[in-house]
Amino acid sequence: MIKKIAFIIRSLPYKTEASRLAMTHAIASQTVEIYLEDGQNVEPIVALVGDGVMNGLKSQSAKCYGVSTLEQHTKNGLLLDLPIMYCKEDVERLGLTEDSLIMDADDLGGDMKARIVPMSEINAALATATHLQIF
Amino acid sequence: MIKKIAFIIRSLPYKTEASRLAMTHAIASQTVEIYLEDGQNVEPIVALVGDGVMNGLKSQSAKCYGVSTLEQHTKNGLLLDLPIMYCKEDVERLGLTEDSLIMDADDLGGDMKARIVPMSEINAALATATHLQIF
Amino acid sequence: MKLAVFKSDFRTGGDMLDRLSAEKLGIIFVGNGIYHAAVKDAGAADPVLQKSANFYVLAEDLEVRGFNASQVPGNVKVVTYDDVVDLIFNEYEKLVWV
Amino acid sequence: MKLAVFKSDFRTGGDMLDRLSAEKLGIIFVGNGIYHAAVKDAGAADPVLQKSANFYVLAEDLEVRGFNASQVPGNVKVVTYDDVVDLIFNEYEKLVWV
Amino acid sequence: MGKITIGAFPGLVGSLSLDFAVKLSEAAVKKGHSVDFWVSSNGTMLSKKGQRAFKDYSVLYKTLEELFKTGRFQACACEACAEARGYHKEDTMDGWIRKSMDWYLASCYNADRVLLIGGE
Amino acid sequence: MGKITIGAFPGLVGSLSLDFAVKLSEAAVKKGHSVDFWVSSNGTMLSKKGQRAFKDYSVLYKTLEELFKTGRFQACACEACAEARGYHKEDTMDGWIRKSMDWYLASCYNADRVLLIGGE
Repeated sequence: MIKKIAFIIRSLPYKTEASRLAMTHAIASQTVEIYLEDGQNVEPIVALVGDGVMNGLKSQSAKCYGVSTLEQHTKNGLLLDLPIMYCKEDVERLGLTEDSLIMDADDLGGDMKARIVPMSEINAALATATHLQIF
Repeated sequence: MIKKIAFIIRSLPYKTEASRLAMTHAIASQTVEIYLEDGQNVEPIVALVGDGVMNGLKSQSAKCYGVSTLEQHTKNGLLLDLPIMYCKEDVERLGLTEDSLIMDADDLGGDMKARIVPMSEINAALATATHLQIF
Repeated sequence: MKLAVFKSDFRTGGDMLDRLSAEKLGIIFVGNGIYHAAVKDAGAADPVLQKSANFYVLAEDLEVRGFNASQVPGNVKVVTYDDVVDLIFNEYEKLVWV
Repeated sequence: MKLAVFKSDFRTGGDMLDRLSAEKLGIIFVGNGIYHAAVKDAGAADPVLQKSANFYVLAEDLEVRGFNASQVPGNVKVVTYDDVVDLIFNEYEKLVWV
Repeated sequence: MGKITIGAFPGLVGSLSLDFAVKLSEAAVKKGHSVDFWVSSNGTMLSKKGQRAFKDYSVLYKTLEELFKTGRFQACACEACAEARGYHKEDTMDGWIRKSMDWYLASCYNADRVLLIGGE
Repeated sequence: MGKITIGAFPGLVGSLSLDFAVKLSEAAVKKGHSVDFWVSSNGTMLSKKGQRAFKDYSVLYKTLEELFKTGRFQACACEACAEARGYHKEDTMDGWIRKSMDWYLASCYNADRVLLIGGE
């Protein structure tokens, strides 16, 4: 049986570790099988909501601070086939567009695309998850 | 020479340590002389502003959590003659009164009284301080 | 879904609460979230309390902050840690913390 | 007094900023405070930018979050850590962080 | 009786959010439920050995010691998060285990309820 | 040249607020100023010996090591705050001193500028 676990990211990046932790814990689903029985697995859902959409912004440069960026984490998530949704209402409210956000990991050879969807669609996805978590 | 250092408390108590740290660092002025030359001293000014006025509320009971309360810290501050000001506009905005706030440490034998004053008066006091800090 | 939201802060998290939808919604005020139930800012009723939800407030977190059950509006049920455990296992299926 | 306020958060701290008064006021956006300078929420100019103050934003903190100097309004000066040190010692006397 | 997985992420010593997580665990275990307790990020501070009791801090390690004895409480610290902060195996309080993040996800998989305490 | 006292109170490993405090210290020292750096509360995490570098964390201890060498940088951790968290004398990174809070006030007294990084 596969259970969906939702990672809802509402925090801005960097000031706290919240959004980074959401991404790293979601990506840990790649190796969770070692702890589970045959046929069991975890499928993460990642939703960037509210100010959290800022985590997916392109052109983040952490040269000064020497840490990995949330842009890289978003892209890694897509590379590892995590479904990533941005809340459309928030993307628009903050003046962002598809062009300004990480929408795929094409350059790394990834197939998964991120999607910008209305909050109602995110809520519908959350209803299919066994557990929710807000970061 | 005596220098005034202002401790401005804007944080609600307990969720973070911010307001507790303001009080403990202000109270540390009692022993700062060991590091200073003769005639030098620090005089703290404590101002509770915004939601920070909630730190001085009476009847805080930390039995469940087993920690000292911010009520105790406020009273200790008065016992040790720290001048404590509450912002009048915020006290009124949050529906508090002099009766609901720690205004003295009479029961412990303290002489200092807290004062509820307009923000303009707090700003005048801050102007006399050498350094400001917001918690 | 039956969703319980732990509201742990007074000044943030409202935007997230506005975005979530659930057939059965419980809002449990804990930590600094208790000010939603205990305080009227500028005399106005708290907007969170206008939501269509069941409201609870944790007694221990009221008391540590200087409030008690008598100061809480009638539509907010004062609960203990024990009660919260029962709410979690018996009344709601999914839990979030804001 | 000559006061520099380090605004380090986007959604909190505005209330404190409103309460302070100073003859010369500088507002330095650092950390998540940079969103005040980089983003228009719902198309509206940020209320903090309407204050009578000198505005600065830390370049490094813009860049880490995916923004650059060209996206910042004309009345906000983009500064480096080096510049901040000079502001602290040469332009302002008292410093606060919200 | 059910199982709850509680994740305390940016939970901090000195913040009552961490106290909430421990108190809730205590109440759940008393009622016969079992609890998996995961700390990550700065929450790993809770697993540090040798904490001292001061009046300005609640003494959570004593409650944890009692909880471990019940056999219905597991506590696990994120290994990389702990190492990054300089908490090595020998710095870890008795009773705690240290694993990578997939342990937490597996715990969530097997839990009836999950509560992530994430906000700061 | 002046002296600035920087207090990092609830500053945390994993939060760029703490990075800000260290970067600002570095820039000030490079310009010839001197810096007193005080950590209290959870900020004391910065003084923990044996931190390991991971890509998700900036490696502040290396910058601190360089700063100590300049002779214009002092770093002090609140002793009680550290002990409460289980950081004892032997857990403390080389270069750091540990004192009570009055040290910080005295440092403020003698400073031209004070910046307390307090918000979380």
